[in-house]
Amino acid sequence: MLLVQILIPLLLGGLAFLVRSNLKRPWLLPLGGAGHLIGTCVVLLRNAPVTEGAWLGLDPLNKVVLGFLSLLFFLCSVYARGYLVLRPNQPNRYFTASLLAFLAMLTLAVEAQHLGLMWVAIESCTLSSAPLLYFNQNPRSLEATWKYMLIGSVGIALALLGSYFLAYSALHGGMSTSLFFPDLVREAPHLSHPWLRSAFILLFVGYGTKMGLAPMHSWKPDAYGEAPGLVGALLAGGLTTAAFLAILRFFQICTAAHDVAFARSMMVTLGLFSMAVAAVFMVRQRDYKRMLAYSSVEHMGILVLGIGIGGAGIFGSLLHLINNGLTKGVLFLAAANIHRCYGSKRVEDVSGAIRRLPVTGALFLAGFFAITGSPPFGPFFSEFTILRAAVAGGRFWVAGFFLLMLFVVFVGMSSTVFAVVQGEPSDKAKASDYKDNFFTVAPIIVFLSLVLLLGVYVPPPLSRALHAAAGFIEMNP
Amino acid sequence: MHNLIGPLLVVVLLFNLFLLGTSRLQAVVNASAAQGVVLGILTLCVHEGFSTWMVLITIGTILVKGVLIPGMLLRAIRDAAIRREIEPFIGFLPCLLLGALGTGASLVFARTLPLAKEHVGSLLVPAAMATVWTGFLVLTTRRKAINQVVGYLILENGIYIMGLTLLHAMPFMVEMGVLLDLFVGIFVMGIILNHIRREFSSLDTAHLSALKE
Amino acid sequence: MDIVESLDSLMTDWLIIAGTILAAVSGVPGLWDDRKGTPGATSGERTATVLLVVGALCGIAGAALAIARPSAGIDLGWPVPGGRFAIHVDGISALFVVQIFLISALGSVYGLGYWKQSEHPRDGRKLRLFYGLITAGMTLLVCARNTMLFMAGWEIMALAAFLSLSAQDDQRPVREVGYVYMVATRLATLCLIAMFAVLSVATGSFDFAASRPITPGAGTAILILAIAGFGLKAGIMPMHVWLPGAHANAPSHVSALMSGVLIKMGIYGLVRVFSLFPHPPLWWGQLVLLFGGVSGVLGVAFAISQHDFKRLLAYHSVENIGIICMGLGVALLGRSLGNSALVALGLSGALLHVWNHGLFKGLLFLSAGSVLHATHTREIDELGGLAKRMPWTALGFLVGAVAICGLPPLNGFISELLVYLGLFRSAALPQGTLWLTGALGAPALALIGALALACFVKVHGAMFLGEPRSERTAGAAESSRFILVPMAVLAGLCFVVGLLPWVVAPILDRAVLAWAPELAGSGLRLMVLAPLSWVSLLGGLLLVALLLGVALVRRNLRQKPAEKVGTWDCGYVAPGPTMQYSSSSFAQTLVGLFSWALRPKVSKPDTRGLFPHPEAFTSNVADVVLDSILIPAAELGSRAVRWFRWVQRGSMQAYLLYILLTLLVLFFWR
Amino acid sequence: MNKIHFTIHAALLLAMPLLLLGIIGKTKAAFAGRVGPPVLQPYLDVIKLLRKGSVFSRTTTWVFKAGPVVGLVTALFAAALVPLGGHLAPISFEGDLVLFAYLLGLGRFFTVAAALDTGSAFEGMGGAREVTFSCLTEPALFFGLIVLTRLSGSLSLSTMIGPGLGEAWRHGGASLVLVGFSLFIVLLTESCRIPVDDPNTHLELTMIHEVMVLDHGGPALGLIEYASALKLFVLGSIVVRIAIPYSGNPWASWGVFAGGMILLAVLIGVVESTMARLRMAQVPIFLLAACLLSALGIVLVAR
Repeated sequence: MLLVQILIPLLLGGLAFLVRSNLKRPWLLPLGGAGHLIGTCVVLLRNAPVTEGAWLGLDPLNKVVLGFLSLLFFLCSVYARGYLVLRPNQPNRYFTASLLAFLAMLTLAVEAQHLGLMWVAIESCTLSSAPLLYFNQNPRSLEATWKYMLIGSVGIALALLGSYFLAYSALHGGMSTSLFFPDLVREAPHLSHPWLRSAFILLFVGYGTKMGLAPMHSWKPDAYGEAPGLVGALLAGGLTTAAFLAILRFFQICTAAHDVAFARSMMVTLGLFSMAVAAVFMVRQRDYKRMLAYSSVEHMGILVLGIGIGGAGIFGSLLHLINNGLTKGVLFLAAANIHRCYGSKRVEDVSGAIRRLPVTGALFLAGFFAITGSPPFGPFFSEFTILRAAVAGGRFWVAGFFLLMLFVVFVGMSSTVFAVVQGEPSDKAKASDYKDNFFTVAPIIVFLSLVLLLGVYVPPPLSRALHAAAGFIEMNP
Repeated sequence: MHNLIGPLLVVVLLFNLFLLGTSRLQAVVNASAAQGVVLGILTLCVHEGFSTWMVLITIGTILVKGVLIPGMLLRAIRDAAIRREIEPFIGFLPCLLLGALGTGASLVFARTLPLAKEHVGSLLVPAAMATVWTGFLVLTTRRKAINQVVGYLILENGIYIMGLTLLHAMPFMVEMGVLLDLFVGIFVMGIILNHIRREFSSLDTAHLSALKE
Repeated sequence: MDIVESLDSLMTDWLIIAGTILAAVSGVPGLWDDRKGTPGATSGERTATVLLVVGALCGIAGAALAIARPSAGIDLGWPVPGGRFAIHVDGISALFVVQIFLISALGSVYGLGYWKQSEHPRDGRKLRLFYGLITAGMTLLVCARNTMLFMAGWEIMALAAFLSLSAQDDQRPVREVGYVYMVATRLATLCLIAMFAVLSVATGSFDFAASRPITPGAGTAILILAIAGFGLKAGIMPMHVWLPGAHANAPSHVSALMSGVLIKMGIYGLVRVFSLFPHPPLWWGQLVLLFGGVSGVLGVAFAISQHDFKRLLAYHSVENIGIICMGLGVALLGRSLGNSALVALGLSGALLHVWNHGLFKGLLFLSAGSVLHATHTREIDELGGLAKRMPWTALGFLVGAVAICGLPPLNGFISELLVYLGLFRSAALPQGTLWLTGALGAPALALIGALALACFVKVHGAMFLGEPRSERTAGAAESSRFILVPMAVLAGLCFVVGLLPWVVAPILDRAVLAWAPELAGSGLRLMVLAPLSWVSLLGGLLLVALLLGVALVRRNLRQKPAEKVGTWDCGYVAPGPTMQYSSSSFAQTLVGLFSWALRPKVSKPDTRGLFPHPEAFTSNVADVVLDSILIPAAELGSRAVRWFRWVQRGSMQAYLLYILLTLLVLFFWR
Repeated sequence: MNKIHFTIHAALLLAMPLLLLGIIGKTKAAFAGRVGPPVLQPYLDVIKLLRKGSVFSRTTTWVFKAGPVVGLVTALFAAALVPLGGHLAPISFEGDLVLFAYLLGLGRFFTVAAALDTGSAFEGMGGAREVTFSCLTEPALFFGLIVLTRLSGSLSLSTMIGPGLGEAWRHGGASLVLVGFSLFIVLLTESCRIPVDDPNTHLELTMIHEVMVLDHGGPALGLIEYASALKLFVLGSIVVRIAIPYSGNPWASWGVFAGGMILLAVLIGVVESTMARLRMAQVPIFLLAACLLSALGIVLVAR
């Protein structure tokens, strides 16, 4: 069943090469997304445990991630249909096929229960996302793609080296040399600690590069800035999530090996550092898509910070994973609409979005409030949980710095967002023929409703699943 | 066969230094190709006994690392009509020194890690580290996009060497290294490089710095 | 009987919830209104007002029930981390609920005349929607017993207020003050988040209840964060920076709601958080008193120097928040000392002043809005003589002015009297040098009162009395009844509270008990502590005497009709409107006395020689904290921060180097 | 018994304030070597004014007419709160001191508003000075009241400067001297006397109170004259009581009080005759000195 879920998008991706019409082809995307979502529902409901030696399997952790990713992709795919139709002259064959392949590989990365398989899947995600970034086929997007690929490849190479180290650590421990995660976790107490630590550094830096933690984040503003907004949403919500999942798996192994203090302090440090770097770049940011990229860096920092703090922070971090992904969906897609209408992503050229595009503009503003942690939107609760975990752990400086960074980010981000949203639209924008339509707006509304829902009502099954996942990571079932 | 591992690794390290010290692009690509061939032979040496699977891997490694990718790079060099890395960010001599220093540091670093008994005294781990270091040096100091690709190849050769330590225990890991080469080779080098050349009619990364704050 | 009682107390909560929901959705039906709008009020406008008024009636009824008998409270699960849907309306909450709904409903009616859909086709619908949401958010937060629910209400209020005050976001100044407001409110929110995190760790629960004693360290942290967070919202000097601009640029009924009610949410927060500490250290009260005194004196000093009458009113909010904080400080001192009289007087004074300030400041902002609506200028020195053109507005403003100066027989006097009594009593305390706090507080309050009087005489005189100073003022006409009726209600209430203070005394008693339950046995009542019946009696007599005096004068004038002439003006032949004493000149000496704090930018005319050129004297007072400290500091900070941007230089080699360095650092650290 | 005292209180309020003005005038005349107007001249003036007709500016509104009424009524109410010569005031309760100060404030509000109502620059200027200087006298008054509260332990004027004042002199004499001085300055300011204001000057630019009421005439001016005399009387009664804390025989104390008031009037006359008016810019410093005096009183009490 899990395999089918991976194969369906792949098949549809192949089909994309056969469909001739540039306008009809995008329908494959919602189709694939819906199929995937249905498949996800089925596998989540079946709730099959991980079988011994299976390459794919669902444990408490990746169940949460899978459900979230499937939903994210479905909504983005609906948007993608609307977006691609707006650009009939841009060939979308490769784009459609790559998007579906990206989904397949992402699913594989999430479901993989084997260290090597997961690595291969994440690598494939990177590769399949290259054509997505290059959709606009101009020098800037080419540069962005090049940087994304090379930096991403170096990261993934480091992750491979880290995987070797981890394998060696098992080898040195004289254990069975299985690289299945359940086996690794079980055998973890016997792993060689020096190798394990080195492995974790390499894996953290490697997958951290994919995640976009500072200072390995440098590809992010370029890639998110130049790619279509929907790709930004998928990368910020999807690929980074897969990379984070990988880090969580190794964190779990460290926990199981009782050698987690170092990993924790590393995560806290890099988490706060990411927030600080993002804050620096968000002050007076004149490009609103790059701003979103830095916001993504910031939130990746919050995610690893939550894990590093531990305790309730892990739960907060997992909740934030979902909150952030969904909110990024709102922001990137709304930014894409604004970009489409104004033809520029510089603040100088864009103003009065809420007058020119009342729905998109309002959604963008709401998304901004959500991502900066305003109650009653979801991200507030996850950030508060992390903060409280820091306070409860007696890490007052961490908590203080965390809040300070949230404030600086807010100050920076709000001036950019307000400049975009408020004021009088330019004449050029008034003349633009872009109008909000169902496909370009409905997914954003759904995203925002979900973010709001997570702020006013975390469904108990989700809450249970998150607690289970947190318990799974912390090794206390 | 086992006796050959040490000398072969020394050859790899020498290639590293050569790569750091030379400016001619063709020579750089050739050296990386040669390093790839050496790695192929190394695979065969590390493996005890003889199996078809091993031979296939060896041949695959040699083909990808020694022929396919360098061939593509050479073609790109010819098409773009560039010959030399003119002004690296750090001069060739300091680069060489840094490379040597890094090799030394790798030896020290490898000491801090406990080795499995079959690898005690082997150069595999330090050589891997030193090669990764070299790869990074090339990546961060060279201006030409081709050179960066070569740097990445070297980085990844280092990882391949690390993978050799696991050849017995987990054969699958090594294949993964080859896979990486294949995919990245085809995508990054082939397509993007080609696009870059067409778009900017140059392979100088100076053209690729429009996106910044 | 039991069933009836429990039904009754259930009703309380549900009535308030119903009111909240009605307020929240009041603007929704109007969203489908025609954008262009018809000349009359659209159905959406009417619906919004009706919904809000009905909601307000429900809410006020609920609060009244809650005052009679504490509500049972609602406690439902709320599946978010740390959340419970816990609502409970005690004496303190009820007080605030009444105020929220009262001002909000009156403002909504006022909006029918002030912000007509036909005059504001672009932002009318938006404004009504968010206006309702502010109301709902505030009610939610004052009733919430769970800190997460509180934060939800808090932020709904803060964001909706931002969106309504930036209704006219096509104007640059509006955008600027909106930004300052948003940054300030976010800082407040973050402080509160931190405070609640500390609180929940210290008490082990997410509720407003000290289920276990809070350690002194945590207590200090909570105090500092609470003063910072709630103080930013309340506008305690020097955290008032957002307030003048926001109040000045918002639509006037929103200003009334913000100044009259919204900033009091900060006070509510302080009161609620302080209630968790049965034995606060002595310095807490002294600190709060100090903040109060500084806000009061400097707030009114800044107010005097303003040229924009809405900005002036805004600074008076800072002043009144100061007075409220002084009361709160006295209450805290009392609680530290176990002196229940101080607790009762201080807290009652503070809470009653919260109410009163809502009434008279609401009235003042509504009157100011009426003037703005008629003249389209906020410059005091362009106005004058409006009492003849807008008699009812002038009367409303006068009532508000007398009330805000704390003069009898209006409501401001009652609450200031309570605070005075608290201060005098603390000045009579036997302990060490503690009594000095009160001994310095009372003259400070007297200074505040005198300054406020100077300011309001000035602004009332300059706006309404004398001759018009500009064309547009000369052509002004009285506003519609939608604008006047809410003002009349507020003015009436100012009289009610001022003349019948014994009506509100039991309400305050209950609030005090809710704050300090340990007073339950002491049997102290406000009627005993303060001479409210005397004040009531004398106020009534004073009013009667005044009316009598006026009647006598009128009779006298009927007998000997007065002669109508021009103002004598010491023999000037042709005194013109521009020769009148302007508000700037009126304030000049006082601004000079406070120039050490106000830092006025004065350009003095150079009138030397036999034939000097025409020159003008100007004196401008910017907000010292915002314009001279914060904005330059932010500018500096952002320049410093941007210096770091070179790291993102576009060069891939650099990016890869960062990765390498990270690896090296981590390996070394290992 | 109290009824009789209250009647005396009321009678004094009616009779004495204008008399004080007459005494001041006589004293000043004596210093100038003139005979001067009769002591009862202020009564005649007020009666004359009350009989006259009114002249109003076309600029003015009802505020202008209400001003004198409010001024007088508030002064009367304030006068009812103040104990004269240690006797219980007709109205007294805990906290009446605040009402006392704020009633005078209400009167000030309307007097100044009425001045502004004329639209004349001179009257605006007078109003500005009036409220500006009151910002400094008010804290001085409250500092003084705090000292009295501290000494008496009460919040009611009738107790604060009531029979117990003699006792208070014994342990807080120094403070009371300072407060007395401070209140005397407040008195001079509030009742527009030299060195702060000059009621008899002919230059409008240098006046405070008199310039505010330039446009008032006839009955209104009569009310104003009486009200300001009343204010002088009320504040004076506090100063006199602090200076002469006699409380023996109730009847004798009335006499002591009346004598004290006359002495005060003479003293004011002497001050007016021997001092020059301060420049406007120096007045705040003078008033600040009053504040500091009474604040010093607090410090002494604290010791």
